[in-house]
Amino acid sequence: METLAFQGLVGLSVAMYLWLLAAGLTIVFGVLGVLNFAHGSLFMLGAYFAFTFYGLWGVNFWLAIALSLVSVAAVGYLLERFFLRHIYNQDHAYQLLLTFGFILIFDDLVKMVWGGVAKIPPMPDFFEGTLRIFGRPYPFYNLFIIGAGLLVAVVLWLIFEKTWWGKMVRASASDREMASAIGVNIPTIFTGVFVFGAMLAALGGALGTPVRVVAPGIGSAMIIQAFIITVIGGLGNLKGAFVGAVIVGVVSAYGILLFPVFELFLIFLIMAVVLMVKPQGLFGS
Amino acid sequence: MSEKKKISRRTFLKAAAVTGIGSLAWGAGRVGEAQEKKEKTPAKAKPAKKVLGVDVIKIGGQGVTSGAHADYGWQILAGSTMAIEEINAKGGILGSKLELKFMDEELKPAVAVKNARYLATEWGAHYLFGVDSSGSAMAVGPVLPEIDRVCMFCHASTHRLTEELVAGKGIKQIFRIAAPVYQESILSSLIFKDFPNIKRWAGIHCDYEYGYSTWALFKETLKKYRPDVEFVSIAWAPFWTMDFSSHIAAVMAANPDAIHATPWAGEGVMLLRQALMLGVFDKIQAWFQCMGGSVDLLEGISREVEAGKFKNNLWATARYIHNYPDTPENRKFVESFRKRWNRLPNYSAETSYSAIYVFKAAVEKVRSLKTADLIKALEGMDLMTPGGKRFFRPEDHQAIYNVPVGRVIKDPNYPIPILGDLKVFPAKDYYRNPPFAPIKMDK
Amino acid sequence: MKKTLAIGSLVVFLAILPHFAGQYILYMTIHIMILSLFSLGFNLLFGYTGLLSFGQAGFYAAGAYGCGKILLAFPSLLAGIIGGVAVAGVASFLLGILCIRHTRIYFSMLTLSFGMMIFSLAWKWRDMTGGDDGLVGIPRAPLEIPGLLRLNMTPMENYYYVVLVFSLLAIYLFHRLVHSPMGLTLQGIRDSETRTSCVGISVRNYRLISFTIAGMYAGLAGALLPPLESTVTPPIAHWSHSAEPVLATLLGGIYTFAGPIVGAVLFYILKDIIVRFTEYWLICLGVIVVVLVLGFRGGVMSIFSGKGGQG
Amino acid sequence: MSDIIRTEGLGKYFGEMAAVHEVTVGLKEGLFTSIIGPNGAGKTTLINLLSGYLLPDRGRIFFRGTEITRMRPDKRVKIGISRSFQVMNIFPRLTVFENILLPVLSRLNKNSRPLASVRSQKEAVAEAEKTLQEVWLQEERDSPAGTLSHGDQRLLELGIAVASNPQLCFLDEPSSGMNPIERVKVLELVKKLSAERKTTFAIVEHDMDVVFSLSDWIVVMNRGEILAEGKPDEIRDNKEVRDIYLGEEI
Repeated sequence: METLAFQGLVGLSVAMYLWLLAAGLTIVFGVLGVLNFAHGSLFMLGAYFAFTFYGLWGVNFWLAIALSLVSVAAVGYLLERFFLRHIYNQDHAYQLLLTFGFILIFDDLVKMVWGGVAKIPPMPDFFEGTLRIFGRPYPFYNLFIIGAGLLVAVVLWLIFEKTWWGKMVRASASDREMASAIGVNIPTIFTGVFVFGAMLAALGGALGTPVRVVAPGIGSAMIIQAFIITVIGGLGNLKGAFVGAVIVGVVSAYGILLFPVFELFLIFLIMAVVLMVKPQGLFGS
Repeated sequence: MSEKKKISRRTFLKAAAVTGIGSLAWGAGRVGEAQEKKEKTPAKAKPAKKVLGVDVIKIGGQGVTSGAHADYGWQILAGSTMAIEEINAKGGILGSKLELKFMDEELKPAVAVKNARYLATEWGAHYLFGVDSSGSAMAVGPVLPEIDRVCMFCHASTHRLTEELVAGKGIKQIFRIAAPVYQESILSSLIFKDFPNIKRWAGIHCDYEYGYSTWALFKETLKKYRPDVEFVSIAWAPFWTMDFSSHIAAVMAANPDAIHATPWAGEGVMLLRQALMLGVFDKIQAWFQCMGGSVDLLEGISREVEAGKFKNNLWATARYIHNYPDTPENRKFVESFRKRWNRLPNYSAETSYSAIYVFKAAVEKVRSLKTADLIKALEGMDLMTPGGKRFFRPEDHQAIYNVPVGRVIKDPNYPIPILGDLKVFPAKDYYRNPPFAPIKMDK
Repeated sequence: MKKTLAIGSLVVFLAILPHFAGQYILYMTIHIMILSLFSLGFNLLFGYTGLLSFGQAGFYAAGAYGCGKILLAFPSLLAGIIGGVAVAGVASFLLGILCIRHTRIYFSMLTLSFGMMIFSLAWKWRDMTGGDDGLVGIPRAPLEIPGLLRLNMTPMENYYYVVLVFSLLAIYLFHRLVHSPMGLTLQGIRDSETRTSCVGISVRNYRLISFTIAGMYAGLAGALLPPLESTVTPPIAHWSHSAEPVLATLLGGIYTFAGPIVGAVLFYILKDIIVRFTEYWLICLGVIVVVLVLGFRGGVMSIFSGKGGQG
Repeated sequence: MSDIIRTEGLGKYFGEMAAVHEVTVGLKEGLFTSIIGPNGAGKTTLINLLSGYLLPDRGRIFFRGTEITRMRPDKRVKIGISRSFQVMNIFPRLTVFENILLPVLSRLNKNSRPLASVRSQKEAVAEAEKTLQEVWLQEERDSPAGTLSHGDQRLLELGIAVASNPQLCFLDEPSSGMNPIERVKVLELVKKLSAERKTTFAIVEHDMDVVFSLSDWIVVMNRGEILAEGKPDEIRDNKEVRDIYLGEEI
């Protein structure tokens, strides 16, 4: 019993990275209607920037994360402003293809800049150590990650429910014409939302740096999982993305413990079943 | 030459990016020529050229140069490039210069086969080498007879390559200079059979043939010597595992005394660091990281080793480690490699460096580039290499040489950790011998 | 008239190619033909029926593994290829029943997940598939029709002709299909699902037919692979392989008959040339893709023929 | 004169809103029927229910006495019910001719042929050509439907609807977005077609002059229910109808 509980808790910490990745993906889809294949690459860039500031230049951990968010935000801005903007009214095949092109580009760019060797910066001292939970040592850092994930969830909820900007965004998500009719500047909103999503991805990547591997291709390795999550939860649905991430993270954790052979299979099975039973996702309307 | 030495890895890759790997080797050839004029080539080199009937001997290599494992391909490229520069500087082989073309196998068998075909039938390579992934090796092997080339495998380690394809199917064009999975599985069991307190083993292994065969062989052999040990749990990690916490937690749930693990490259580093976070090293008596002796991995855990976080319980091996054997050949190799690329060589650098010299020896022996002759020359050849004396077993074309197992420790003479407290076993004692019985893999 | 002349000369060119081209050129041409069939089938779903599938590699793999298994058990080229197509056909029909109930992004995601399930099956069902080492040592069996003929396939040019014949046949049939009443019906579904059902056509049935045929083309492409490579491995079932026909098709042009074929040729030649000269081939490919999407959305064919008709 | 189609207590509800409620009505064979009523009266929903585009929440539908309440739209076309759409719904990438040809092929059950060439379908082609002329689009024969003018697209919409040679055909505002002259022309065309093809037409139309001049029978809807039905003069004199069309001169 304790074993299962502990395993679940570990899976939960894994799920939080997925949540941060999926959140941006689903917001961008919900508002811009673009399924951003390159979203994982922004996650990767977040990791690389955080590594550079914190691991290479020894900037303070928190500052490094902030800086990496800003840097990726800039990348996201350029991406939206000069490329994505031109294909909003195109078939989603073209949107997928364009962003797929950027996966290839970013994967090679980081290799040119940072080389092929996997990077892992040191763990900040204040995160060292473990806490005994269910009679077993559980890393502080994982607790921190879970906390961060939950915090982001709350903040997002506040932003979209309580702030003026959030309302504007929701309006333009539900009905562009209507929104622009009541004077919402759609292009600005779109750019804003995309940059925002990029920063969420970057946050996920940056928070992973002390414990995970920073290497070319980590983004494209995770994007499919993020797709699965957003589909399970309902495309464009934040609550769904959170639940979906938790499901995927925890289920695969148990998969590894209980039936290791089918772990890979499992997640896709879940997605297929959800799609067939409730194509709009668990929380989709 | 001197300015050539200073070229850093990055600029080297940039050059490669712009002008293509081939041209780099061409550059190397030029350097060679320059050298040649200085120390005026031995007179017999000129007529010798006729022996081979070519001015340039073309050598085609491949490895992973994209994605998370890109450093392995780079090491193969670096090792072979250095060997070719040296040989060309001394006038080439029987007066013919060497030219290298290197391609990305992407860890995709189909791509590896395409590369092999291109290098052999289009670009005109006389000799093939490299290949990182086992799947790619198993795919390239059967094609070699059709394209009529020898391929010297420098990393791919599945036992099936030599046991099934060479000894079984009789594909004579396959040779392997690197130690196969016997290294991580059988050798480790020979070491750990002598740890009476370690009774409960767990595994965290790659979710592909490499992991399966390593774990199976390890269990099979250890059980022979130690009927009392149990294998209490196993977690399989597919390529691109982004987080090992779940795997570690899963196996630790069974309170093992020791853990046997295969994930390599960046994934290996991540695995070890997350194991530290989860306090694994406070509970277990030993952790065997199969390819933990690889330079990129040692670089990755340098800090933790220095801080003694592994409590001296981290064991590892590799297909070559830079501090063994303590021979002039090896010292010279490591030194010039560090000069040339200002990094330490990992095993694929040594195996591919030696792969070129093995080829040189074979050609000089039979004074021919014909595949059939090369096979004759290579079968049963033994040669001194940085990794020690290598003997190519005629039955399965597997190179026999010793690589020790050791604890990962810090040594003031090296910038990164090394393997110390080395346990050396004669290779013939832990290599499987023909005729081969298939390994049963229950997973 | 001009068209037929061009096609004729192209066929003649392909027919005499082995007499002056080297091994590798033949090998590449075979691969190009395989990708063409793969993309053609994909475009029946995408360009003609309006469904973007991300799981075609699954059916490609079904064909490849099917053919490989048969050849290992019983060395007859025809049996292998036809068997492979059959396996893929059954698979695509059964999964099609589940997939065609959805459209747009949901269809794409559903096909993605089924494709990846086939991938993990190929990876995990090791007794059957050989795991990630794959099926090894598949013979390039002779083409044999008992009592009629027996062609040795060992020399590559012989196999090249087999692939050429299969490809030309498949392309011809495809041409007939898309210019037939059924082809028109599929295009109707693509243009307006509701309208199609309101002129008396069962949309789902035709989607299923389209999905199955596309699967069989993918299967044929896959089945032609093992005799060439003598190996079949899981990566051919991976979603990144499903992306190849998408790239090729958009490269060549969706709404033109020849688009996917032209795209396949370009895709292969481009990649093959790029990888020869730089290890940074990903970025080059990426830039090309971006430029194409932003620049020539009609694909290369649209540069020749202004209008994006059905060719 | 018998009902060609008949409903019993038909109802369709979107949440609280009753788009169609307790509708029991019959359309007489051979009568040119107009369905009128203010916006949101449920005219289009009724057509969607009768054509099978929507399934009702309540009630039953009979076509020539046999129940078709839950029959799929494509099946209904096969038994002789077709329709046009208020919001333009044609095949934009197909040529005008192909737009017409598709329903014809479908009616002749020839659209499932995988290998025969379209041109070889002599019967279907001839019929499609004829229909093309009936709706005055022969000049546009080979241009992609998406490129037609609004008026022509309306005509095409009509052409597609009649091409499957229905016994009963619903036209949802066939003249929407047209100027008065075009409108009269189109509706006279419809009337002509109904005479030639022995098709019973039921149209939704807003232009009251046209409606009252052309219709044999008028059904008035309001708030999802049938308010009245009858001959044009009867409707003209109907008090309630006047009330809901308050101000409008009818």
